[in-house]
Amino acid sequence: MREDFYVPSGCAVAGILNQDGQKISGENIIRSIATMHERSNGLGGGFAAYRIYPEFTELYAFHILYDKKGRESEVEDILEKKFSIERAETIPVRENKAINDYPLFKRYFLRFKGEKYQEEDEVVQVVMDINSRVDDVYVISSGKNMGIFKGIGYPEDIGHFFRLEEYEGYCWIAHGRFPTNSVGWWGGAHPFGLLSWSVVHNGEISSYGINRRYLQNFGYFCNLQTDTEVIAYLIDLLARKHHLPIPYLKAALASPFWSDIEDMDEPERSFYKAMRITYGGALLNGPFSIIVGFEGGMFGMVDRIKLRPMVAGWRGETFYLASEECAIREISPELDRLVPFQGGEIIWGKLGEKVNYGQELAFSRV
Amino acid sequence: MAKSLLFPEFKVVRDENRCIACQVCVRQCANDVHVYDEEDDQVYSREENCVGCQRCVNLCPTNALEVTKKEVGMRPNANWSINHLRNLYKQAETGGVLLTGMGCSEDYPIYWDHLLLNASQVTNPSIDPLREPIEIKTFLGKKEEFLDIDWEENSPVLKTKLAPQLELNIPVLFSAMSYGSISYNAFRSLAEAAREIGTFCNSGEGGLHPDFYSLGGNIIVQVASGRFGVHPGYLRAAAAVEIKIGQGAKPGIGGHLPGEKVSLDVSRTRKIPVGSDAISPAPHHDIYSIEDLERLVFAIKEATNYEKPVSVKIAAVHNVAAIASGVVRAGADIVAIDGIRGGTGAAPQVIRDNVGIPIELALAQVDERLRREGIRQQASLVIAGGIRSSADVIKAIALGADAVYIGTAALVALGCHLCQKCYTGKCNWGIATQDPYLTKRLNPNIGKRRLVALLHAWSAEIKEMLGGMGVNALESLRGNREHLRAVGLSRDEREILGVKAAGEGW
Amino acid sequence: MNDIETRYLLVGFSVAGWWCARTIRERDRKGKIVAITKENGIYSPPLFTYYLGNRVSDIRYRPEWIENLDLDLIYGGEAKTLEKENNRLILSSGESFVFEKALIATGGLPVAPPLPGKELEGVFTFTTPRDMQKVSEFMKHHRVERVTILGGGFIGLKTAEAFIELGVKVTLVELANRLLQNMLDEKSSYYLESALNRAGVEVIKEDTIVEFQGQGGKLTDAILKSGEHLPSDLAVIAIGVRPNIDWLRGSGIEINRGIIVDEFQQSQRPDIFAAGDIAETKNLITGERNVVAIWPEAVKQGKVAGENMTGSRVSYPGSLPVNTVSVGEVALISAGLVNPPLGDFELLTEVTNDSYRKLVLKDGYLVGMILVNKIEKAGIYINLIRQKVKVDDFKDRLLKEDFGMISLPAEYRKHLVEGASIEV
Amino acid sequence: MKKIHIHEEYCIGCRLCEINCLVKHSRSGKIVKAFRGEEPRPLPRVRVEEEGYLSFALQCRHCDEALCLENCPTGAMYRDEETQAVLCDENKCVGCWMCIMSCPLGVIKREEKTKKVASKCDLCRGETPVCVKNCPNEALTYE
Repeated sequence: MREDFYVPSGCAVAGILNQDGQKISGENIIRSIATMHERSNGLGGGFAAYRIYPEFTELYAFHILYDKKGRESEVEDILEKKFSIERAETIPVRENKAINDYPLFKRYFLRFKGEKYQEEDEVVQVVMDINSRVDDVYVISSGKNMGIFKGIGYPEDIGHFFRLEEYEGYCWIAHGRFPTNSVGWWGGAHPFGLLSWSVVHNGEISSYGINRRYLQNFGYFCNLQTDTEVIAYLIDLLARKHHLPIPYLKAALASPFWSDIEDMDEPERSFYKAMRITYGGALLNGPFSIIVGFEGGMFGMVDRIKLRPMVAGWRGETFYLASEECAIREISPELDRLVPFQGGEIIWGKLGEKVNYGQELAFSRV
Repeated sequence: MAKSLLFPEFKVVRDENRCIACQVCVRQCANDVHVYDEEDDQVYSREENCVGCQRCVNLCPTNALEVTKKEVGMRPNANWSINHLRNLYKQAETGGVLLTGMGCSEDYPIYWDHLLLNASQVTNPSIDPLREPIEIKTFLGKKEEFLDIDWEENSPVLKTKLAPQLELNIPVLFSAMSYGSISYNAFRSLAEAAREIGTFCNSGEGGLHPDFYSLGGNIIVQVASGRFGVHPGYLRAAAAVEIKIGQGAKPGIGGHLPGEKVSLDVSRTRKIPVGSDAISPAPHHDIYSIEDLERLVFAIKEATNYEKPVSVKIAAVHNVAAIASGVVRAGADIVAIDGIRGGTGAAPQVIRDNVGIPIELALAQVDERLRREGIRQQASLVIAGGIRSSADVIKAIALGADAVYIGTAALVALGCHLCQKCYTGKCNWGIATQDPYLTKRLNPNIGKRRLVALLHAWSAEIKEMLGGMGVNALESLRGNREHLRAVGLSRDEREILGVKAAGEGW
Repeated sequence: MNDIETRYLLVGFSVAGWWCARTIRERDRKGKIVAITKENGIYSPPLFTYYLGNRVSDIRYRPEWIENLDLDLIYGGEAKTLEKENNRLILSSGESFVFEKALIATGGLPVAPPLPGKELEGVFTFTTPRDMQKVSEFMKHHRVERVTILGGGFIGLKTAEAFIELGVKVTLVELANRLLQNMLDEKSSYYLESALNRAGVEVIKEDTIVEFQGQGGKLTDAILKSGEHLPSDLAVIAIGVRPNIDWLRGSGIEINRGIIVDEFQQSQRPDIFAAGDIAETKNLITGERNVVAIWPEAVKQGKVAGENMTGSRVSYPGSLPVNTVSVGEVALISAGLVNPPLGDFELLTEVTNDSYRKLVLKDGYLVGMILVNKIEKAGIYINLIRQKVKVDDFKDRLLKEDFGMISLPAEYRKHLVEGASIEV
Repeated sequence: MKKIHIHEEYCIGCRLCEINCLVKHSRSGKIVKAFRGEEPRPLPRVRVEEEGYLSFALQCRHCDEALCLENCPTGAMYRDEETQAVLCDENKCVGCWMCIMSCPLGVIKREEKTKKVASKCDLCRGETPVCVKNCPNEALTYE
């Protein structure tokens, strides 16, 4: 049943990034996403937090969801092929009346012991193995010094359930879900993660079928049957493996129209033309606005003709993204700047860089 | 001489109250069906000659004519159909292989008609092509896995040299139809329409008439087993080169252009003597294996300085997926697959109607196989064989095709009435003939206009359907079988097509 | 009286003058044109017989166009003297004109031999509107049942045509042994003659009228050389016309049968041109100089003269005699050399019981033609003659039923069909 | 001035131009009637010429320098002001056949009985000529 699971969502998204690296309590992001309560329906909420495990910065923090108990050993055998498990623990939760029936969440702090030169590919491989080979078990986050917390319920309830007010990170992204075609399930909630990527997504990817088959060419297999998953993998493929700088992800994921490309000057024209010819299968179609977190920053992107809402705001060194302005004003009533997204636009912020207010698209490496 | 047992296939009904004996029908029928009797000032019919091409019906100024199927008053027999009987009589008289034209007309399942498209509701807005751009531009050719880009500038600079691409404004090309099998005017109509629309036509194995070199930028030239009219200039004149291995209408069979169709011009174009039959061998006698194919592919790439995509056209046969994979690995930039309903100017009827598999199944299998092998990027997939409408086109794209070839559909736009007599060279519509009296009947200005109109209509419909699915770029539908659902198909067929049953959600 | 000055002076204003004026106006919108005619209007001579035969009621030529031509028209003016030294013309009325360029197109005069009794009432010539008026006046006041026409030439036949229409008994007297000997061969003359007979015309050949007799000054009989008496209520002397050139003696203009002009219709006095029935031109085929007094040549010559008077240089290819006559239901058209002298001429003929066609070829070119009844393609043949198109390659098709444009050389055909105009 | 252009390479020799011209200039204007009812059968003013596989429809070219008009002694032949067509005024025509004699294309026909010019293309008096309108292959165009 779960294999045929696909959840196009309405949803709310929000994100906070302090570009100076100041820690922010989870309480803020919970308040922010909670203001958009109406955009979710209690069938899913989740969060991704960065640099929340300062004592394990060198280790991979795997958050693993056990929908059925008693699969630990099977999973740990797979883990130990590539890692030494430095620490394994159940993720502390606090039951509340909204959330009382829930699966087991464990987190493992892992030291990689495989081939260094292809470390990340091997980590990805482990994630793919567990997700595809072990029934009812899912790696929900697999990056260093970050973690994803998600489940069935309104995001604020999920947040408190995972006691996020007790965590501090310089970057948070959150998701409140409104699944339309099916009951939510814990694994299907957002964010989706791979390595340190985390993605929350409001929308429906009508190109899902081809994006998924396109990814097969590169060894990505989608088991969670959701469009958010393909977004995460596409970003990993383009940004990590093909070294595409964040600002230029749009050249593939939300590429300009041919007519706009024709109007460009060289060398842009041949760049965008070649990108579109080459990455046709990676083009994300249909309505979406997404927020992507990663080690070192955060960006938001909307589809080519902006069929879903998203705004970006700045206050001092803090960069905000949300489906609705209110979610930002809730935690930062005063803003230096607030801009709505244009179709196909990417707005990003990076740790250690001064805020760009979404203005220039000057190249810089991730 | 023994009386023939053949019965007329068609009935010519002439309304005497309307007939004015103007003899337009007499003058227009190349089969001498209509005869004018001066004495009675009346026109009579020889029905046995009628092929049902409807030319006379179309031109009769008083609508006095009707050509209908002639009922044969024999006891109905489920096993011994009229067609079987007719063929038996014919063969008992001629002792020969029965020839025919056009594509398979047997009643095999047409999977396009069992595939339904998706549309957006609520959760995902459909897009209005009148207000938002919907893009159907298509590039054919090998695609890179990733690009080498110089990021050091303040704007990225592309370093990878892309493999040669064909740029199409609509994912529809005109199938290989040689000058010889079709008339000069028919070919001109296709070539000029291709140029105006921004797509391509295909020379077939007939060489390229000097007049068409100027249109070479929109022509794919074929290298077939007969090698007719193949020379370096021919290859260089074209936008791409296609090696023809097989044809859906006659897999495993060579080509045969009857001498009657080899006029002076045709002979010049094909570089063969006037009036001599043009016979293409069944196989290329320099291709007995996949590695031989690779040789030819690269020989052509060398000859064209690696500036033109090389396509390889094969017929859809049982093992097509594996064969296609081999073709891709042999270096083809484009794989063209022609299904059992693919057309022809002349083929043995028994082959046309009994050999090969439907293109839908072949396409689904080839696309899936290439993806599983991770080589789908390395070649574009163009399919042919019985594409009848924009719906067929978009379904083919969703199944995984990059573009489709249309042959019969284009000829119908030019006036073809599917009489299946192409091989006689007596096409009353001036399409499949070289008889100067008949070829005049196709005015290429009209032909071009009609083809342009047809493809214009199709691209509008394709955009409507895409918009309905909430997709504003064709590449997002290509191979996206989530947008297809099957009705009335067995589980096996659905699995082969890789399409869920109608009613199943995501 | 002081001179009237004009840029263009047209002396005589029938068809040649008319088309000359029109051509001048196309080239020169402003230049003053004075046109002088001795008539009191502008007439179309071929209509006289049709008027007589009640086929038309108006004999004026394209009156609707006259004002567009913007002319100073002088009616009833008779040219008397053209000064030898100056470009000055004087009328018998004494009016005088000084011109830059002049066209002389005073046409022809009927040839009227000094026959006894020709002054009798009822004896006419038939070339001018006045003749026509007189005849029809006469017809109004007298019963005319028997008409005798002297001359089986073109005018004679046209006149006969008219009287036939009126249902009058016509006798035609021709000195030669056949009718229209210049424009027909024997066979076609025969067709014509039998058509006339069928129409009730009596044709007397190899004879002529030597005297007219009458009572009380009115015609009663025409007496033939053979002695035969032809009772006649009316007689027409129609043995031809000659160029009206007498008044030009002493003008220094070179005259032979008519005014001698070069291919530009220019007399040897450079400012003076001539066209129509008075001009002596080269024959298109034979190259002989003669006066071809027919409408189509008058138009062409008038136009060529007009062109050249306005300073362009357009030449006249040469005259081609063409004629058409119809009697009853028989229609004849002839052109060019129809009775070739012995020598290397090739004749193509087709004879049926109601039609006759004859083409004359020389060195592969068409030089003459006679059509009886099947006349639709006359224009094609005549144009082949005019344009000197070699017909050798398709001469076997010339007389075929389906002969037409399609039988002609492609370039020539397409030039005719698509070409903006057919050059004259 | 708009002219009828002849594209012989596309003429298919069907003669629909003749048929439609005949009907257009018939008394009834109805095709079956024109062919079966009207005596004498009206004449088409366009003629299809054929030789081998070559064929084309030919009708009056309405020449700029129209010899038929120049040589018409009665003024029956005239040029229509707005269509620029060369037309024949039947009331003025006396049947002298000067026009037939002058037409280098031989496209003027005569009516023996009434001694009038019987058929001469009138460009359908301004509307798109029916020979053009009904040519199935655009071998005749009007531009």
